[in-house]
Amino acid sequence: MTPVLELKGITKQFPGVLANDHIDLTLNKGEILVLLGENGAGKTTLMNILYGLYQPTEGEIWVEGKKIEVHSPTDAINAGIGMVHQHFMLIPVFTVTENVMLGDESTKAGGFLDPETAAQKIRHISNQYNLAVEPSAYVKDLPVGVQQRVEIIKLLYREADILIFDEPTAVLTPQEADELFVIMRELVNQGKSIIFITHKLREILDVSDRIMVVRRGKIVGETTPQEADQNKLAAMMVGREVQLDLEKSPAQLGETVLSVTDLTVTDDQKQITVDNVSLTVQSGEILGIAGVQGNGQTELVEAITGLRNPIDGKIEILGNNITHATPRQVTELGVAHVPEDRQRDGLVLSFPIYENLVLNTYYQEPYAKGVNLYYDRIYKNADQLIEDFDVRTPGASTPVGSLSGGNQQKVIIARELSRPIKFLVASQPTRGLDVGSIEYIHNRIVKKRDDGCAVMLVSPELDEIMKLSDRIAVMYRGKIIAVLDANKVTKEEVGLWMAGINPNDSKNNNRESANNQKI
Amino acid sequence: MTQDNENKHNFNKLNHVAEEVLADSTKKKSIWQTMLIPALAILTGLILGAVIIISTSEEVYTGFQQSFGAGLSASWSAVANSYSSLFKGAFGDPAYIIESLRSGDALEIRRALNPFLESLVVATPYIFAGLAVALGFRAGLFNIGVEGQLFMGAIAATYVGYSIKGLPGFIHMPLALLAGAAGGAIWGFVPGWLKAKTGGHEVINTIMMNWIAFRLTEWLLTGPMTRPNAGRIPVSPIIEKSAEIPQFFKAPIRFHLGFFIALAVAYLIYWLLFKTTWGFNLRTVGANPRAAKYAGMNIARNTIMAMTISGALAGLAGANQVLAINRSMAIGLSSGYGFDSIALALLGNSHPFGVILGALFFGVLRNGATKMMVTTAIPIDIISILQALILMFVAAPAIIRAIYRIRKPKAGDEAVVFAGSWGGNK
Amino acid sequence: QPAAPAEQPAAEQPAAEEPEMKFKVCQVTDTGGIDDKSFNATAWKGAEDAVAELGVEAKYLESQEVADYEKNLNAFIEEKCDLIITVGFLLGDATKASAEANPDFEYTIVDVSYDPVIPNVVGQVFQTDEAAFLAGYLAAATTQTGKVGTFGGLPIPPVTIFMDGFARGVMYYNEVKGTNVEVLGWDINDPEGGLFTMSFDDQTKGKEFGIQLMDEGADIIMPVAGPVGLGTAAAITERGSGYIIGVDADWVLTNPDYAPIILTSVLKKMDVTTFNVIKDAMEGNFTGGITAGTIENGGVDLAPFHELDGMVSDELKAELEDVRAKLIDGTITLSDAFKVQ
Amino acid sequence: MASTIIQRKKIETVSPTRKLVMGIVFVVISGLILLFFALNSEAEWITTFVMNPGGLERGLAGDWVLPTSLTLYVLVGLTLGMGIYQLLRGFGKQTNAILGVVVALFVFAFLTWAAGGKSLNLGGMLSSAVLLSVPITLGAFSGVLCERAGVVNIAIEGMMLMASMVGALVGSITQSLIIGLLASIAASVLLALVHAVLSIKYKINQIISGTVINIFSAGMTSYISAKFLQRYEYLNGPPIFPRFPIPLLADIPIIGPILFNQNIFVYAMFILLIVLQVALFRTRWGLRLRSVGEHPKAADTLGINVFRTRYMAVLLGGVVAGIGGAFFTLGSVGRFDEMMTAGKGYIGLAAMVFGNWTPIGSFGAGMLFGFADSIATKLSILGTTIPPQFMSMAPYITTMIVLAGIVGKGQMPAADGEPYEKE
Ligand SMILES: Nc1ncnc2c1ncn2[C@@H]1O[C@H](COP(=O)(O)OP(=O)(O)OP(=O)(O)O)[C@@H](O)[C@H]1O
Ligand SMILES: Nc1ncnc2c1ncn2[C@@H]1O[C@H](COP(=O)(O)OP(=O)(O)OP(=O)(O)O)[C@@H](O)[C@H]1O
Ligand SMILES: [Mg+2]
Ligand SMILES: [Mg+2]
Repeated sequence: MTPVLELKGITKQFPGVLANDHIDLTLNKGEILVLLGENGAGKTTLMNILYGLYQPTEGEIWVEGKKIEVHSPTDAINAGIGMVHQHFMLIPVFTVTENVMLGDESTKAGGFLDPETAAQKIRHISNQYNLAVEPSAYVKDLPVGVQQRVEIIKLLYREADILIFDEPTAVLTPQEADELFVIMRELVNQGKSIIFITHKLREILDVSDRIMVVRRGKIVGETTPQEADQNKLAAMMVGREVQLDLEKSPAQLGETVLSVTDLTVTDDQKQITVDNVSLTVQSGEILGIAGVQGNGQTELVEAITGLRNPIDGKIEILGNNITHATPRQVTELGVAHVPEDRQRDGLVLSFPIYENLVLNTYYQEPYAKGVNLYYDRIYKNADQLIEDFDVRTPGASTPVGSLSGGNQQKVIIARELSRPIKFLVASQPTRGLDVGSIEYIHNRIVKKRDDGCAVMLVSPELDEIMKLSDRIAVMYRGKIIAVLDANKVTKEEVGLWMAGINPNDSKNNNRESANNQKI
Repeated sequence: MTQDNENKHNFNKLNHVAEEVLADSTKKKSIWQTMLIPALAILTGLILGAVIIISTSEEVYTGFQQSFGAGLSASWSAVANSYSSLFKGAFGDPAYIIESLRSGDALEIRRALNPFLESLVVATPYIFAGLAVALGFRAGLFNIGVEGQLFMGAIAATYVGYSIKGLPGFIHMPLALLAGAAGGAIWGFVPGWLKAKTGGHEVINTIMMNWIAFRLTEWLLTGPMTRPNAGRIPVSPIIEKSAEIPQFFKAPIRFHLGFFIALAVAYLIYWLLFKTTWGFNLRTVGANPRAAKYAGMNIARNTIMAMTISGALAGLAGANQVLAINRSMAIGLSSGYGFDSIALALLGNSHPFGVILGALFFGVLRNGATKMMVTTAIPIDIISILQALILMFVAAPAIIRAIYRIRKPKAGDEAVVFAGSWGGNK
Repeated sequence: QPAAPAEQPAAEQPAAEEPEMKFKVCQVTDTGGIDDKSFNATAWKGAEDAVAELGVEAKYLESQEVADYEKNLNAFIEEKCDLIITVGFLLGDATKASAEANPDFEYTIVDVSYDPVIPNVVGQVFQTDEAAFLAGYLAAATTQTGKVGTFGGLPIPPVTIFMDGFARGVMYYNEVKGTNVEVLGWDINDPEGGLFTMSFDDQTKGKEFGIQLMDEGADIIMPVAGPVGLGTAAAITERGSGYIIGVDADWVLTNPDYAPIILTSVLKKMDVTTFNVIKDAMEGNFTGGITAGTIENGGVDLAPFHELDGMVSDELKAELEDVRAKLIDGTITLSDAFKVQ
Repeated sequence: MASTIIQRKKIETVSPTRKLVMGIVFVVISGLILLFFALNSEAEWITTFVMNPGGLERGLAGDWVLPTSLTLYVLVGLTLGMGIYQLLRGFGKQTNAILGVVVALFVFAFLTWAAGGKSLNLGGMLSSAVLLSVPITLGAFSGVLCERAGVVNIAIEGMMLMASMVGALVGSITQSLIIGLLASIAASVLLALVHAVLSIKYKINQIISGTVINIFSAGMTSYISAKFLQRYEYLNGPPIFPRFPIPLLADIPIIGPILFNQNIFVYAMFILLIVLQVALFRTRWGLRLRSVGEHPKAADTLGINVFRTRYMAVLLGGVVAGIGGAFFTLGSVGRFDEMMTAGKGYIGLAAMVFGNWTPIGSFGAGMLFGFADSIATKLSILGTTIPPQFMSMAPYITTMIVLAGIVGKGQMPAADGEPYEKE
């Protein structure tokens, strides 16, 4: 049987980066092929080539035994290829129907749009594959999970047979992910073939028929879920044995550093996204805030760090009421903040490293006196921190924008952790980083905790939360619905909590101690 | 990867040391590089300008009607005449200078040396106005309102210049200059405040403020500020002698202290932007307002401050013209400094020193154009065309690189164009 | 003039360098530019006439801003011009300064008179309201609707003097004939008011003003705003009724396209006075002071009616002659505010 | 799978302060009418509003003859009533519309008072307003086309200026209206192409690219004008598009003369208004164009050629700006003069922002500017005591106030001004 898809010798050279290096890949009809690889391995690049967004430097694409030229997404769509992108490709101010039919519109005579016909077709697809969505809703009003369904409907609407899912589970709860896997199975059963990209080891074993591992632009191995386990996959992916667990001593609890009482915060659209939340963090512990993205974590962090004004409630740090304090007042109390989006919030990409390293302390001694900045001291500081935090850069005056993601994050970590701090708020500190960088940053955070700093870690990555936290607070629809002892709770239970389900209700076991609502 | 990184790391360490040692030489290289594109842009602009001069010259067409050779030589002479008179008008005629020095006649010498000094005089308002736009760019703001701010600055300086009498010069002149700065500052403050508090586009608002300023000055000059006993001509009273910015030489040389004030202000702005916490604030807000907020900076205050100071600089441009040269305010104060200075700030990469170079260049161009118009009757508007072409090439270095086959520099080496997009970053 | 170094032989065109030194006349315009269809252009016409008739050489420099005035004057000093012409009240200060600094040069300035006179400057001033008075009388006699209109570019004396004279002419007609012709756009009792486009180049404004004045019933309009008035002419042509009165030059000659609607023009003969000053200077008869154009000496006047001559009855022509005589002998007096001498 | 649909609570949208402030604004306006106009008018004054623009024979209507002070007191009552209702109950979502009505009543009161004891040609004023709004509205349409596709275009001023010059030049040489108009459009499209190449291909900052074109156009048109147009009259005397009454429609009283007895530029404005509004929001073409301005990458993944779409939008914007530019010379005065667009392109941009990036909104804003302009002229003719300079400031100040948010924040295309990087 001819494979539905064959990639032969695909090579992609970016200026300075060989993203794909002679990649060969085959996809058979009715299978789910997983592409596994760490960040920057070249998975998205390969798929973008297949989908016509990038042109390969070398290589051929064969579909159903015929060589095809893919110069644009149109060519790919015509060849029956569809892709759910790593970052959603939806237009928020358009309706679901408009988003779905864009590029393949139903029209009446004269080019006038015919949304009714398209909506009809969408409803049909929704029913067939169990993808509930309202065609006339505006995408900006939909939660991410539903947005993802819209993305999938977009492919089915175009009758794609080869479906590419690029990290579709990043924004889903484990339960939602499981539901997605059911849908994927359903699709495969109906004759579609799927390439599924992820670097979450757990998912792979659940869903895949075959696994290909990509490292630094090359296919380095192929296996099946039957032959592999998590440790083996991790080793293939990184190219060495990895320590998936972290050595960590028990927490030495001290004074209460952060105390949040009945906090209510709204987002930019004036909708309540943090709803009557209370919690505390003590020195010497890491409180992990678990939850699917978009459940109010961002606004909670912003409120605590002074970036957003709460509408109700109270926040205290070391006994100081900072409910309506400015970011600077919060920083000066000894709070460090690793923001969730480093490029947007944490760095000025066009500035050199040395300026970024004093972004929030530039006005203090020794860097400044009055209005005068002492650049010699700022340089010296930069040299020191580049050394201490192993930032890989040609020099301190390199613009931060030309560093790799991991090194950009190290600049932030260096800036925040090098200060004498009492409280660290770390939001997704390892987002988009490879295993090496993750290890490094995790160690740094734990070290801070051991030095007596209070840490609040916000992450949608359950693994990260489980690995670092002493206590875990689960955030769901703006509320803290559970505070759990990290040593006594399983991943699955936290996953259920993240989906808003109380595992004790169904199992009715003796874990209520973990579920004491002391918050 | 780790292996690779290890090597890279060691190499980088070496590099770092080398960088420390050779800090100066690397800097020199990058200055060279930043100068290359503008230099080629100017060259290309002048070449295209020549094409326009040739293709709109009647002599060239009559030349080509006679014979191809006559056409070519007419083309050559059209361009050569234009640019050589441009040069003479801007820097002086070497033969005339020698002759005048030989004659020893003081007035002749002054006349011969005047062109170059006059270029500096013309450059002076460009320095102020260019700084105004550049400071805005650095703060992520697009100040198209320099023209109106300049008018308000001139009006305020004029008022202080003529209405206060009996002050000694060393008080009156600085006071009038300050008034000019204040006049412009108010006109910058309003759109700055609107931007900070309501998010109104500073681009639209500054354009609106320009029109309001023009109408307001017209009204003031025909009404409250009109020169007494002169009919209702839209001219203000002449400022007091004590308010004048002194000129250094006798007529016709108008070279004046304002030029050095402009240089000093440029240095001050450089210091503010790059050597103070205040400038750090402002640049951060301009480059990434979200990061600025994260770092505890007050975006609204910085936006307002930046627009106010930008307005003040523009106001100084107007005050300079009144106090040093015109000595009274009239309609027709500016030939469009506010708009030209946008081009200029970009040419100077929004750096105060770049602005000075750009202003000198514009001063030379515009001053030389007068001579060009006298000798060749080429309309002075050719200058705007040149400015536009040069700005285009500076802003799109890819075109220059394509023309001259220069290789693309490494990422990060390329000068970042400092300009906000529509309505800046919010 | 020092010869250029002979580095570019190709540049030396035979026509460029002439052996004999011509008398050099140099004009500095105000910011309106040489083509302002108004005083810059009219004065320049005087210079061009001198080129044609007297064989002088004429150059001009356009000023783009106030600071250019002095600079351009200096450029002409450097050019060693024999006579420097400046135009407009805005150049008043700069011309004075330049003339005082360069007593060996000769100047003439349009629309400005210095008191006390500067020995090397001839100020050309014009009692334009006298001619505009005639135009107002004519308009009042010709209107069908009983309303006439005027507007200016900016509320400045060289402009408002036209409007004031025009309005007084209409009032005089009313007085004599017992009619009630109305003037829109200028009230002789309110010299602070008046209708102005605030621009000497926005012709669409001129059209808009024309339309609105016609909508309010005016059928004869005198725009005093340089080329802006051509917008008004376009509006009148489009509507197909009504007439325009030109200013400064004879518009039938400068804008022949609009001849069918140009009733007359209020002439302010800057070209003639400029020409005369050039001639005097060339012949060595230059004396500083003031030359005033009046209805009496023909420096201001009403243009011929050209195509529309048939519209003006002989009777009316006689009345106009009578009014002219009364203006000359002082029976009719105009506003003191606009007295030029 | 419905488990993660997050139902968010909405905070009340119409803020009570806004309700209060608006109520006070209405009452204050009512007070102003009373104080400045009603109490300032003589009892026997009669205001006559002539409803026919001059020079027309079709669609004539009778004059409106109103007793001045009675009318004013009625207006005081109306506005006061609306203020009180707003304070007590509130108009809710209709508040902005009511604000518009109250301001309109204020303007009407002003006119009634200013024309007290005299007559005022209201029909002519409105007809003029329509004409004056043409270049502003066309400029705004050009902006809408470009910006909906994600390209900021502040070069509209320059494009209109160049178009008006070329229209005059070619129109004069050929003495043909159509060729002149086509030449105008071609010139503007050429500049649009430059803007497109610079901002789409070379990805330079779009405001800078626009500034380049504006400076270039100002220089080039003045240069050509000084060198040729002003020297040779035959190069600067194009014909003008005549008034063209639309059969039947032109005979409707009041509306006919104002809207349907104009020249083709006015009709072009109306046609473009309808065509653009429908095309942008009801057709495949418009959906694709808007998608490119909102999220170019998403459009790209669906096979829409982002670059081509943007080029097309900018070039079409050039066509519209070209028509707007031709209006100055071929549709209005039949002659080119330096800088004759006098900033209309910039005001067009303001109208576009004001009109929330929609054709219909831009048209409304353009009309407002035109109306402000024509009212200023009218009042100077009637001889009010307000200096004309202040009257001409009114639209600029209005724009600033509107942008400051009285009417609420607009919805700018999300990717407006951002170059699209394909790789
Ligand atoms: N447009 C581009 N220009 C230059 N380099 C690029 C570009 N896109 C990707 N790269 C580089 O190519 C490499 C592969 O990137 P790619 O996005 O394919 O990785 P990935 O495997 O999808 O990673 P992730 O898991 O983070 O999504 C990286 O080093 C990346 O920095
Ligand atoms: N879009 C891009 N355009 C140009 N260069 C890029 C782009 N993305 C990444 N790079 C460059 O490619 C290199 C690798 O980037 P990338 O972020 O993939 O690094 P990485 O291998 O993932 O490193 P780290 O582990 O530190 O994240 C860096 O030098 C970066 O500057
Ligand atoms: Mg990827
Ligand atoms: Mg990376």
